[in-house]
Amino acid sequence: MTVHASWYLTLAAVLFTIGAVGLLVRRNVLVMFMCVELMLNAANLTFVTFARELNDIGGQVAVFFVLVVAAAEVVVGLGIIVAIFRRKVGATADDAHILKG
Amino acid sequence: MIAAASPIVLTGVTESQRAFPYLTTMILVPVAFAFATMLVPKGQRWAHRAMGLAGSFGVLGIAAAVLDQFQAGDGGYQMVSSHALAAPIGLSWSLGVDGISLFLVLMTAVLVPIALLGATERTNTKAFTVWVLLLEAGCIGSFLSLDLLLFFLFFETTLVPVYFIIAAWGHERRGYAATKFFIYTFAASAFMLVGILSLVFIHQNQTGVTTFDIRLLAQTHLSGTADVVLFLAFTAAFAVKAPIFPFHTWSPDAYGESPAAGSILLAGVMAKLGTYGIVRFDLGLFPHAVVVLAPLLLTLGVIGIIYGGIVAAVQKDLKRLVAYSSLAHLGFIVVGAFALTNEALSGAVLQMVNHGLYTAALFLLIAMIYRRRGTFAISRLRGLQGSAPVMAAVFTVVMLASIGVPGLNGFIGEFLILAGTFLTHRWWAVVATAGIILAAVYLLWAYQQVFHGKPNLEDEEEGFAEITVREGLVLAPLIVLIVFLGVYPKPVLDRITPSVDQIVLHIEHAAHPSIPIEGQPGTAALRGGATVVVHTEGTK
Amino acid sequence: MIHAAFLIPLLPLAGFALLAPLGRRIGNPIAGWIATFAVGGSFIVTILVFIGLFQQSPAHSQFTQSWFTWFDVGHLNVNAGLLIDPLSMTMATFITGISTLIHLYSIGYMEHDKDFSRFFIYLNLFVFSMLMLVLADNFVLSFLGWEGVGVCSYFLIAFWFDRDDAASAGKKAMIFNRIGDAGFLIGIFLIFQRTGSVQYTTVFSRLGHVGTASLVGIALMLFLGAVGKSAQIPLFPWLADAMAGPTPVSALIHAATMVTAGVYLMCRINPILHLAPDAAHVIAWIGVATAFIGATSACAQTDIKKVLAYSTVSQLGYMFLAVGSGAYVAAIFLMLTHAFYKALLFLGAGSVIHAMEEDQDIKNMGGLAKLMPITGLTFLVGWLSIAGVPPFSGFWSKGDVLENAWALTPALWAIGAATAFLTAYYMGREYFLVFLGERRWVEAHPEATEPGSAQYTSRGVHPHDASWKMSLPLVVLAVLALFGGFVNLPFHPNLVFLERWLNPVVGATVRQTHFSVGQLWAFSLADAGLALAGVGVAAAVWRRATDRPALEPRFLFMAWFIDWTEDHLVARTGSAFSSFTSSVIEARVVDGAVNGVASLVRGTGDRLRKVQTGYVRTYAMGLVAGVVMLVAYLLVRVGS
Amino acid sequence: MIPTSTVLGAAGAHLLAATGIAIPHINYTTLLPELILLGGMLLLLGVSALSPVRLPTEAYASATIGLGTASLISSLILWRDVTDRGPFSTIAHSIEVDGFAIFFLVVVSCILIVSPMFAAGYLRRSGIDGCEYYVLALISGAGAMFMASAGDLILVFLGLEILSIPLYVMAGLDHRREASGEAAMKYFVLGAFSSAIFVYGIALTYGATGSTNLATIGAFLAHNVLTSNGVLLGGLGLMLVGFGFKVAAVPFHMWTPDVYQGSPTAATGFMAAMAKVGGFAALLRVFVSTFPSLASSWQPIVWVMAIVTLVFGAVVAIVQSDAKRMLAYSSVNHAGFVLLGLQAASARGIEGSLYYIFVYSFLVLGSFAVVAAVGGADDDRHGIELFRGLGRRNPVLATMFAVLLLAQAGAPFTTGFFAKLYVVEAAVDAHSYALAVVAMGSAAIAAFFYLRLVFLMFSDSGLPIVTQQNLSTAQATVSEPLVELPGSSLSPAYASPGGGVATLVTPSATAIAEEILDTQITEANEEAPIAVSPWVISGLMLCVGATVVFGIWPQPIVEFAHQATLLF
Repeated sequence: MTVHASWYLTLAAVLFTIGAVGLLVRRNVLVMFMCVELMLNAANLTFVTFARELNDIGGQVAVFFVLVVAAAEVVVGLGIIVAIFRRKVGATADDAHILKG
Repeated sequence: MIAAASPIVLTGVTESQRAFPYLTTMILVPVAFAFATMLVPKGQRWAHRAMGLAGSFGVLGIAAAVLDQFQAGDGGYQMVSSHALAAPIGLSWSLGVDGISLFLVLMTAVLVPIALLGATERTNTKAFTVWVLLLEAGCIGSFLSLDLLLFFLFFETTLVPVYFIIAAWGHERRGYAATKFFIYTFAASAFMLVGILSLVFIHQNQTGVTTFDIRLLAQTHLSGTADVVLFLAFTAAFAVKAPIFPFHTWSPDAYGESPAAGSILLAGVMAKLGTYGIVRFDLGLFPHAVVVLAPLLLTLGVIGIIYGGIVAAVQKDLKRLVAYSSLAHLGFIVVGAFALTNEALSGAVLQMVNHGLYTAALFLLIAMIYRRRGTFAISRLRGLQGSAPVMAAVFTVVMLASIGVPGLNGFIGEFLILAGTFLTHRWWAVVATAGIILAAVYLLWAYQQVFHGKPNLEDEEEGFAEITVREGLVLAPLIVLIVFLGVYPKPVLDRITPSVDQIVLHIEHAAHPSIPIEGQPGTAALRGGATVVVHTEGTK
Repeated sequence: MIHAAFLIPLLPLAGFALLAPLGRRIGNPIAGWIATFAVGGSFIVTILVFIGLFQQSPAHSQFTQSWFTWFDVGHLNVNAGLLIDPLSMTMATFITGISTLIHLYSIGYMEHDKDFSRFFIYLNLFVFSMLMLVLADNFVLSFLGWEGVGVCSYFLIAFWFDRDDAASAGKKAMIFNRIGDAGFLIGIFLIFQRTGSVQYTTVFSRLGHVGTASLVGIALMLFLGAVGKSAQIPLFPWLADAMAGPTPVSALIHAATMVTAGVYLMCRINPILHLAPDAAHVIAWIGVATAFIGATSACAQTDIKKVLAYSTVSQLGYMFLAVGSGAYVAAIFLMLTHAFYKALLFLGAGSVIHAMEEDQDIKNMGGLAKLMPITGLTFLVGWLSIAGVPPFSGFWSKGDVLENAWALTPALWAIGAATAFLTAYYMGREYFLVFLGERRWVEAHPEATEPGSAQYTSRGVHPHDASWKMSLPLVVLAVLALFGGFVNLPFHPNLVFLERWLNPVVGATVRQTHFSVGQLWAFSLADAGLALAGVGVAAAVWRRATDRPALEPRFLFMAWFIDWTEDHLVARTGSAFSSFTSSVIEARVVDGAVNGVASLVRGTGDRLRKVQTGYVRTYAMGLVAGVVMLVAYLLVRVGS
Repeated sequence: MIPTSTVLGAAGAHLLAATGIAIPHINYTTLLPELILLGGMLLLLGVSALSPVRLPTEAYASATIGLGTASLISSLILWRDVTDRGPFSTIAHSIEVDGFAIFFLVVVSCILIVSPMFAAGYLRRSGIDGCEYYVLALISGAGAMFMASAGDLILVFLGLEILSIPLYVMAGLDHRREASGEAAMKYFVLGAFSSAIFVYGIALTYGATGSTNLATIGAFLAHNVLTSNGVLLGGLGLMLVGFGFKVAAVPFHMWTPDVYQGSPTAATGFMAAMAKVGGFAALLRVFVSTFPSLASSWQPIVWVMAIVTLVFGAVVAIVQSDAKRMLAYSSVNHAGFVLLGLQAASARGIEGSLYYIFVYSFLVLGSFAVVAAVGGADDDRHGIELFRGLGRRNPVLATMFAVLLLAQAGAPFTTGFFAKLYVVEAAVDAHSYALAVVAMGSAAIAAFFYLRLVFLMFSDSGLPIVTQQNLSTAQATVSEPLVELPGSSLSPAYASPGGGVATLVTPSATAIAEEILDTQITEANEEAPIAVSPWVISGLMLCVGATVVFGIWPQPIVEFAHQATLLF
């Protein structure tokens, strides 16, 4: 039995969904951010799969860009999260809701 | 497909041969003076007032020149001038004056200086003067625009000055009144904007020409529904602005809360933007819809006449009373506009001017009373005629003009409107005629409450100052005009009727293409069996 | 000569224009004299024009004098111009004449009034309007005069504006008139629609093309105007209240001139009435009914002027009876004589009131004849001529009317005759109560005679005849009332001057009554008999007594409760309705809708902002929800 | 035709064999604006790091303004080239140099010129006057430029991130304030989330069309009919979500009010302008120029989105009591208007959107600058009640704010009017009448809260009402500020602080203490005139000037937008 491309795509979709759901259900900002990373990687997987399908290098190149961007986001994100933690240890995303309405 | 963007073609409107651009100047002069006034340092009241008066009198001068240059008997637009402002949008600065706009412009030019002179505002005259001048520019611009978009631009412009005049110098509930006025009219004109644009694109699809020029748009062929929908879209804006029942509820608040000058310009000039729009655009652009929907508008007008009278009869506040009486008078104008006969339409146009004059005078007098007693409450005023007979006499004259007593200007307009309406829409005319009874009821009642009887004791020693010379001079031109237009309106009507005939012809031709364009207008089937010397009995 | 006609209305206008700004400065009594001379001048001009017209042959006795185009739109061409013909000149003559007398009288009557000059400003303006009404050559200009006299009567009734009853009466008069005016206007519109003109001559020449239905409509609409102006049923109550005005006003406006405008208008449109007999019948019946109701009401009044007011209503009813029965000459004839004796009676009443220090209750008078000989005597003449006692003027004119009524239907004659009897009776009642019998008032002490001072009235009064300014008009009018009837004597065709004179105007349409001499004598005897009977009864009843409750029922005192009914049915319900409209429909519905929309938007905003909980996951959820909906939609599209 | 990517692939394979990696030819002059910003950014960083003395924030501000001007000039030069030679692209078609892109380059440059003027004073007040703000601004400016000129979805994504990440930081710049941190956190988490969705959308699109290059995709769609375009539409939808998030279109707007309110006000103005500019640039280019063939699919979505955005923004803004939050919602409403242009999917629509964005940038920058000025030293006073009497305390500021607000309301003879007119014109042209009517209706609703602010600024500001009693009241208020002003809805304590003081001993002392504190603030606020630095004034001058001048004489900008669209 051969592993069909659609399997990868499906896997990617599942990963993406997991990430999205995780971001919705988790409270810890770090974990939420990890979920975002998961979604980004789902996108990467999709890219790669399609690149192979189309036998086109563009998709694989895209993955690098996405990874770079992800890295950049990590840097900034961690900085922000740290700033929040410094004010309140173990803060969760729900602790921040003074802005509303 | 982006590249296929169609460049906007400007309509080749003929540049007028006239050397001096009177109309453009008439709009720019008040603006210039407004900006000049801004430069005058604060605190110098006399300087601000002087600037304001200079500007408004300048406009009056130009208006007089326009009247002088105006060729009576020519129903078309005169002194036309037009330049592109924003080509891609299609906006162009094209102005022109005809018999319909001429006297509205003149009236504006007359009322603004009077409003400035009669203004009681002691505070921040600088801003006040600026706003009034800008308002004047806006109104005159609306009357003179031949470009729908330009008209809309000016039409909307007027909101801002009025908003500030009410909000800053108004009475207790000024915030509410100003906001209500602004939002209500602003929302209504939203429909007109969409209507304008739709009309332009329909015209564009037919001719490939993108223009807002009403002279070209008037030739657009509209399907029945489109015609009606666009008509309603336009009318929505005008109905609120005028106001026409039942879109009037902003007006009692706005008239009541705004300062004297504000009320004068609101009722005297701004209201005419609505009725003018009806005559110029509704009748000019949507002849079919007009014929179809005339009964609806006539009914609203008649309701306005009766309703305004009924409600005015129980007002406790002089200004609100005048507001509701204006509703009634504007009802007459609407009726005249949609009767679609030369008599009625000419009467309507004339009545716009008349109403402007006597309403302004009424508001001035009320402001004078207010200055002395600090109240508009009818119940707190009594027996003023004893101590101020001259003011009472002037008030009487104005009141009679507004009741429509012959010999004063109010009568001519109402008579023409009713007589003309009777020809085509008998029963509406009959009900409207009953409205003149109500006018007598509420105005005489108010007059009796305020001027007749014995003054209350506490007012007795307070006394009531007679009208001063300055106040008299402010009122004099209005009174003179009221009497003159009542006794000899012919010169005015001679200039109004040619333009009116064109509109009526336009509508008749659209309604019954069989009718040849030439020939005395107004004799057509629109009048039913009502032509001159009917040789057939048309009573049934 | 005739071309001077434009001066007739212009002189009073000039007087008005002069006094309006300067009257206060000119002051008392010069202002009064100026006004009087203005009107007197116009009287003289009228006479001259009259003579000028008289010399024309009857065929050419109609002139129009066009001044300028008032307004001309479409087919509506309205001139400012005069129509000089026997009818209008007859009216102009007696209007200017009587006005002159009453101006003169007023100089005396108003001499103590602080607003002396204002009074004459109004009077002059009134005369101008009245003359415009009768002289105008088209309906619209007549309407100008029509409304003008209405406005002036408003001014003059409410002349003493600090008196609430006067102010209200003025307003009431104006509004009642206004109702009629609406009818007048509609009539004009109908005329314009059917004939394409408002010029009297043109309109009448085009009547052939107009259907009967329209003509009836026109006639009735114009008659509605007349009903308002001439105080016919149901619009007469204002006239009684109008007595709150100064007495000269009552004499001039509410007896002699303005109230007869309706009759003039009906005579003016005689060609239309001629073609619309149904309308004529309506007019006749309304007229006779008004005559009867007015007369009966007059029987129970206690205010010296109210009696005269209702009597005026009744007499005007007679005139419409005449018009309705096609006897235009008789109508004009009665109008003339009535103008004489009613003005006389009012002026007499005026000097009585003057003498009684503004007390108008006839129950408090009595025995004045000896103290006020001139007034008493002239009042007597007035009474007898209104009663129709031969040979006083009333006898001839009223007889004329009744004959024509009989010619239409005897029923009308019967009611008219009854009214004639009542007329003699109630005027007799008034005369006896005022001038004869014992004195029911307190004699003032001669030392306290400063006019206007408080004790003056409290101490009582000392009746006396007034100055010559007030007496002269009485005498002149008395003479006219006595011999006025001779302008139209029935016995011989050569004696009916008025009829011959008016022939060019009404000849074509006037009803020709062919009574034998015997019948004429019978009518005359009947009239005389009724009149004398009335006098006799009055004498029998009121010679001694001052109070006869049985004969003064409240029902009649309240004038058949017509005013009361109208007040409750129309006025009160009307005001209730308008306060309801203003407080409920306007405030809650119309404005409520507007504010409702505003608060709806605000409420929506308040609800929507709850979505912004401030929790990141809510926002993320919103995002995801958006994604889901979007993708779902797209997939559906793909599927389809 | 052969997809470019395959060409590249082939070329790549060949060159790999020969020399190594294929370097597509790069025309650096066409990248000048971006390069200027990025280079200048590095320069600033270096200087601030190496300079022995702590440079004043004005120095950085002027540097940024200089850089902005430079990029503006270079953009205009590019404009000349494009008008001469027509649009072209570089770096293997991943950078499009056309009128459309340059229009946005100009707008971005303008924002970069104006915003430092507002920032400088503010940053010093809040003690965050390093080079950070300017550096971040320059980076995200560059990002916006990339988004505008991106010819490749990957580049769009990169631009988006380059634009966004600095904004996250900016939101949290004022680390001492809790709100700022929260704003940053929310913005970041949601931003990251949305870009993940976005990039997944790109992936799907790539899969469906076989390329990420817009031109290629366009050509591909033009020449092939997809049997089942589910994947493509899915990708399209997800990209729309990403853009929708950036431009704050409902329902992807939810971060906007919180972030706008929490961020330092100077940053708020900048991000409100910049994020929308970048987002709409890419949105318009991708959807209108690349996926016109699918318009029938995405137009309805945008239609709904526009209506919801218009209404939600206007309606919720009405009930806001915080000026920043209100402006945030109003900016949502503005986004709805721009969407009108997109929904029309026509040349006129693009013109309208361009013009609107241009106008909007100035309006929003100016408005938030005023809010910052009124906000006071600690930037925490944004209740609309605090604007009462601004007309007296600083007439110039109040007048300018009034102009900006009225322009946002769409008052005539301001750019705001023509902006609304332009997009509505486009909508009507596209026969979406309902949309046009709703848009104008929402404008009317929006007018309410703009006017309320205007009215507050000029009410009770030494303009006594003419009646006697009010006259006395007004005088009283001048002399004795503890009298309830007519119509003023201040706390009861304000009406009678004496009572408040008396009840200090009661259990709820703290609350009342706060009330009185609030009272004193308000009193101070009632009387104290507001000083504004010349920097801010000149910045406002620019904004208001642009608003009024181009409002009276719209021709140049309108023409610019028109040409820009023609040169697409």
